[in-house]
Amino acid sequence: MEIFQQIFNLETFSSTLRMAIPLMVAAIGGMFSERSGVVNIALEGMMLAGAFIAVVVSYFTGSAWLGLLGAVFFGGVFALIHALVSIRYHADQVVSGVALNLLAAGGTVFLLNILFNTSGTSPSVTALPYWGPFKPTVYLGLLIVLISHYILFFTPFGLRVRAVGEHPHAADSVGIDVEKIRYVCVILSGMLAGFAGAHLSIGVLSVFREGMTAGRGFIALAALIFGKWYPFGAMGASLLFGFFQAIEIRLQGIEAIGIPAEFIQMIPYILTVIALAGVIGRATPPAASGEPFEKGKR
Amino acid sequence: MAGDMNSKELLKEISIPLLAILSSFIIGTLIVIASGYDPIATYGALLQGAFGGLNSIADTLLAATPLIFTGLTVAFAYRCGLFNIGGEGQLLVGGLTAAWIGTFKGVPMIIHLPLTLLAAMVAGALWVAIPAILKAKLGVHEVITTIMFNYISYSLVAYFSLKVLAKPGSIQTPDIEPSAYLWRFSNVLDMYSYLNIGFLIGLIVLFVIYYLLWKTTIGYEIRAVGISPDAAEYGGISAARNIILAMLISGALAGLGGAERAMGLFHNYRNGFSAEYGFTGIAVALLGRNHPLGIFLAALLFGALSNGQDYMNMLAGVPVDLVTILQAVIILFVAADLLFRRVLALKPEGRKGE
Amino acid sequence: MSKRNLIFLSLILALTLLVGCAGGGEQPPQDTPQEDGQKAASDLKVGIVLSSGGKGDKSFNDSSLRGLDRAKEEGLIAEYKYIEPKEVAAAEKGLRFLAQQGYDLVIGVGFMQKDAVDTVSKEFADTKFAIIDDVVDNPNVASLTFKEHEGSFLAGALAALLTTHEEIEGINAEEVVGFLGGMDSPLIHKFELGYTSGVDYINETEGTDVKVKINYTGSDPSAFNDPAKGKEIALAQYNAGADIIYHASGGTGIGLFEAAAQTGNYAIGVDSDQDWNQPGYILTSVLKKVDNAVFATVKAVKEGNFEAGLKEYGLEEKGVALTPLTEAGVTVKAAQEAGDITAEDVAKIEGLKAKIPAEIKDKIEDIKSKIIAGEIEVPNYLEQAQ
Amino acid sequence: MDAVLEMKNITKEFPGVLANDNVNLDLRKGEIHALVGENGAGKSTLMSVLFGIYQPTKGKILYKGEELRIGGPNDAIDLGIGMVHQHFMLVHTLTVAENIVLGSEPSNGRGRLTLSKAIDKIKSLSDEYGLDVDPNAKVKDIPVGMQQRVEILKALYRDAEILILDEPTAVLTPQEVKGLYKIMNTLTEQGKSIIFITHKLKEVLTVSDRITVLRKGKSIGTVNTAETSETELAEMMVGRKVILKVEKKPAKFGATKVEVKNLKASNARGMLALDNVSFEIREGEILGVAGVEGNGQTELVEVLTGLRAANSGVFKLEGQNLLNETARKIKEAKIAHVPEDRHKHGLVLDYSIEDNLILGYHYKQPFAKGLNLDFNSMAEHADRLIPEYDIRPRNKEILARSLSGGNQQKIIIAREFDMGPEFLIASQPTRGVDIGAIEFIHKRIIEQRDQGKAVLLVSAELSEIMSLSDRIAVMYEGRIVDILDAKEATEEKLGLLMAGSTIRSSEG
Repeated sequence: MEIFQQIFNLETFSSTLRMAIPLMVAAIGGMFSERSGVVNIALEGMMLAGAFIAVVVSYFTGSAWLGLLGAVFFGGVFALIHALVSIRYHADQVVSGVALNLLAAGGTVFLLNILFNTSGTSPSVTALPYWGPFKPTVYLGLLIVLISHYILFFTPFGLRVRAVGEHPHAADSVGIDVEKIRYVCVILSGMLAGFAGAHLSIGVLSVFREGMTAGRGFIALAALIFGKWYPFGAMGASLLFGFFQAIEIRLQGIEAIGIPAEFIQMIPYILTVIALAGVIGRATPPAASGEPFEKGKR
Repeated sequence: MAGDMNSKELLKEISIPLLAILSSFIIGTLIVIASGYDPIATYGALLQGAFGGLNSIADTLLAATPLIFTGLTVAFAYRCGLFNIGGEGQLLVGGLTAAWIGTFKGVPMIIHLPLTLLAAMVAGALWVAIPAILKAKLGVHEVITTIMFNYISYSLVAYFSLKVLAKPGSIQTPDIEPSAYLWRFSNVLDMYSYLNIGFLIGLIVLFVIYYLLWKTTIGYEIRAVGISPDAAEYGGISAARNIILAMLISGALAGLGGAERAMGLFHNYRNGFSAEYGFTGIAVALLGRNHPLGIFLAALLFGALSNGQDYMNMLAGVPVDLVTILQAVIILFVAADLLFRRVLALKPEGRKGE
Repeated sequence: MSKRNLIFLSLILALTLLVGCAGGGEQPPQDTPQEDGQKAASDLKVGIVLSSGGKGDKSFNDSSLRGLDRAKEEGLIAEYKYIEPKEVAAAEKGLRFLAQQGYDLVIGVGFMQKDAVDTVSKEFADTKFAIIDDVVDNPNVASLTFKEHEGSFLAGALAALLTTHEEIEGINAEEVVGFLGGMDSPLIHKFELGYTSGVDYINETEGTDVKVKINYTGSDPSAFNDPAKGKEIALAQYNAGADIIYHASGGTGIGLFEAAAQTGNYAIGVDSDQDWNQPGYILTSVLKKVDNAVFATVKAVKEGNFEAGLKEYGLEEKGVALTPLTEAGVTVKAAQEAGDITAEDVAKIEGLKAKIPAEIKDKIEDIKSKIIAGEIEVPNYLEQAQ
Repeated sequence: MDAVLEMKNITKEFPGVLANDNVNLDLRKGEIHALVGENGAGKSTLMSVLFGIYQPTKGKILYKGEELRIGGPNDAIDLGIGMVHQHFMLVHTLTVAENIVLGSEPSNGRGRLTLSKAIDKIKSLSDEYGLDVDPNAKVKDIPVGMQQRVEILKALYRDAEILILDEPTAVLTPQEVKGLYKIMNTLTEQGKSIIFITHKLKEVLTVSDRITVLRKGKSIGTVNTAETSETELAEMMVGRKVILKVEKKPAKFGATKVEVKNLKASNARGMLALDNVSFEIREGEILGVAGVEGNGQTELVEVLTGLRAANSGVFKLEGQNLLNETARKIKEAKIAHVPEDRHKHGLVLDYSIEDNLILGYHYKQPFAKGLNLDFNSMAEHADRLIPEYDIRPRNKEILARSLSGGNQQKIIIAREFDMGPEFLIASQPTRGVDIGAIEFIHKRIIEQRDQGKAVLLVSAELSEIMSLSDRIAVMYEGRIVDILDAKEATEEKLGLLMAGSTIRSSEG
């Protein structure tokens, strides 16, 4: 019983929420991208870039809010590369994603060297202030989920996004600019991933550390799939994965449980594979995701 | 090598990667200048590190060796219409397996060496088996599942290497037995490099894969499935069977890459075992146009870059991450080859449709 | 070329410039010498190959470099060269490069370089080598290791003593302290065992029942680079009743300090003086005086009395130590002089130290001298494991 | 002349292809104007130009006498031009109403999508034109005929004055076709104008007012429907006299060769697609299978060729049980298969002609020795078949992708016929093939029959079925509703059967 209380208490749930937020927001970003038909495995890199820019802007301006804005803005700029390469130049979207992850990993450390003359950790910067028990990014992150759901299902833009990702030629035939919708969505995904990165670097913490996203972009991708490309689905999956991370910490050292931490760390990935295999209701991606759109071809 | 390619097409094929490499180096130069370094010294050091002497050249080949395997990993699956992005995990699992089997004592080399190589291949193949089966039987997209398996492997390999196999007080597994060593060239040549016959195995595998893909019925079937699974089914070729086969071979190649690191370079499994070879393999395959010859050249290029980067850092003081940036930009340019095709007014590659 | 193609290229170029301008006119990026071969033959040439965290890790890489800086200041050497390898295999290349370039003393930082130092030192019998944190048994290698367990023991004793002092703000009723490890690996277990032994010692001598919460961040090197998770772990431990957490987790520990500041609890730093990371929340840091060891080695080479073999730096040798419990340490003061931190911050640091009851400070001194005298035997995880 | 729309001297050139060459078309208010031509005659290109998807290389478009430039689908829609594509442009996961409003979504002042008014408008339009569409249903859940009406509604919702219908009857039963005609007439009565694209001459003669014929990118002429005939149109389309009859000798039937009994199978979505299908084919007999597409023909062929598993039933060739055998085993039993979709099946488009000529036989003698391909015998094989089946160009190294449809089909015919089949399954063997190749293919099929082989011919072209078959089976909703002797079959009879109205069911 005591063990139970150690694992499940209020703090566990606020910890879950804090850990889930970056996954959630990045997953929502991925959702916009994939719903419009562009696979985005560069969430990790976009988050990392966002985390870095947030710290840099906060360092030079002294304002964490500007840091957050900078991360969102630069996340969008960074995603624009993915958009150009994969939408305009019909590149393989997975390859482009791999390249962007590499670019973010190399670029941030290179710039750490150039800007701060260090390889590992940036100087401490002004972080976002607390609003009650949490940082603003937590509330904003939850708000983003709500707004995204509204946009996707209750606005003309959302309808167009869903149409473009399922059947771009149908959208094209009624005069929708497929490429424009995709550009907007991919850039949006970068902005949201940038936000998620900023949450880590100047929300949870106040520094940038080399590789500090530590695979969260890929867990976000898993959450997106596990949530079947729905905003609330992604939110639920993120909370679930965040919860696993929270209890993994709490299970450590409780001898009675005896599960090595490594095996708990695998759970989100295994669950995602199971979800894809259809054991708990098949996860089916938008029909046209991954396919470059070529006008006139079908 | 490719019989069905005339010289004009060949020129077109190689012009895009060359342009991509050139453009990337131009961008690299701009970065170097803007960061306040001397580009001539930078690239000079890079070149010296990569090719300045027997030892450097051997080190470049050593760095290229795992990329040959992981490049083939990606390319072989790609020829069957699959994107195996899990080469990293397969290499780690294969490498750990080789490092474990290699420690078996008292086995004569003639058995031990091939057994260890084989075990690594089997491990790599097994690690991709679930994504392969899910793809073949349920159509689950292999990109996501192989990414997920990468992350599963990181935890699993960490657990087994550190908590099960590692020698006490150490974060590496015990050294393998000499009977499982891949023979090193430094045994007869006066150099430091750990270049070993793993490189030659790589060359042989390049040829074997080429032969398999273009000269045998297995390759005929795998490529047919890659181009058109429906047409293949029509022709009595089981798409599911070939997808699984191609994925298993692909995973085995990655496992072999891990074996070379364990048996030739490190003689054990340790932290930092793979310098993201699996991901660089994607770039190598892409740049090499998924053709064994192209992969060989691309692996040499990336090997030279990753070998030369240390000298670039040591001599010119430029952070090694510049090379990571260069690699990313090369991939972006090769992937966005339409850019160059438009600039050069070449016709785009026929994809699907009419 | 169409307009949009141009946009693509210019975007890439713009990013390039962004990368560049950001660094553009600032200080010359590296303070290492270019190889010009013009130096006087008598000049001692020292080179060092850092561990993977690189320069600016606020940990033992920086500490090693501080040792070399000191050697420079004191005129032992004119310059030194440092190398940051990215891959495991690159360290050996760096060591060999330095040896080939005729460096007199080549230092490898970190136990990951054990094999590399072993190999290269055999190749260059006339060059002197040093390895930090591991042992290489060659006639031209000095092995500089540290008794981290002794320092950690003191940290454990301090934490266990302090956690019972409820009257101090930030100390709760529960007798629980915490340990945050980075990668789940033997070296970190050495810190952990030293720390828990210190707690056990206090429990025995004082009759208390202090418990230790132990967490590791992960099982691969990225566990040293995940401050976000570090913070969550720390918050979880504080929530579970811990009020003082000691860490050995590299960059992940930054998260611990932020958690301490957020909850108003306390942390203990590691390797370097981390007291000023979150002024007023870090009680002390377990120093690993790599700088001293490096400096001493350089000095020995310069003076011609370099000795190969194992040199263990413990409390006795001042190779490990706590930062002062009474005032800000030298590093903090230096940082204040350099303008990195304000006088206010220093006041906070010293204010916290003033809260530690004098009797505890005395007990720590006492334990320290007992360890040095051999009256207290601190268990070494690595020796136990082997 | 009350022309709403005139396209004058439209020329559209793609790299290496002149798709439209000085084409003229004028559309009057309230008329149904048919645009006919063979595949590749340039009908789709012309309509894409009209719809703003392509810009013409030369020529101009006048709308109500005013010259203008149609820059994209939006411009066309704004002008009141609506297009119903052959492959419906509907997003299956969305509802009917969402599909209809897509691209011109109604919203309240604060950016919220408001469908209620749109749904009212859709309902009233649906009533006005007798379209009978449920705006709240998801597209994936409604039948094909209704999907087409959704497409028409999409145009009407945008106040289209001109409707382009691209091959609208291909997916419909004869009865549904009649319903469509009625809708088309209602539309024109209300003052809408319709461009009706097809290659089926009978339909054209039934429903249109005027007809424009395209051939090889050129407009051959425009005629009044009342003043023309099928033969004249066919000549205009093809450019020479067309023999619509196929020469064939009287049949000499032998023993029963193929036996299919109580075959049941599901389609890709798991629904029953074959329901107790039974038939026999004798030596020297062609059994034609007629039916509207999507009534189980595809699944039948797939089951018989090993591409789809049957749930139950019997399939025997010369007594050998072949049900649910692999495609390879079935090929080994000497069953040849000309697939309905040569791009999807039949050919590996990025393989050379030479490689394609061994597809399915690549693994055994003489093309393989062990695991190795035997390049010499592959070359010999190709060098023999290419002239024999008149595959152009005569270069075995060329990729199948770069060949014309007719020549691609000849690769398949060559490969499948050359293996000496006992049972030939030909599905839509002449779809998208030019007239010359059609004659060639028909001759080859008859040749097989005359050699005493069994032939199963599936085709959507009733004329093809009627001229080639000895007996005709009609499929409807997965069942064979009746098997007629070809001599007794008339188009009317077949049409009724294709709509599912058997004598039995009309009784019941």
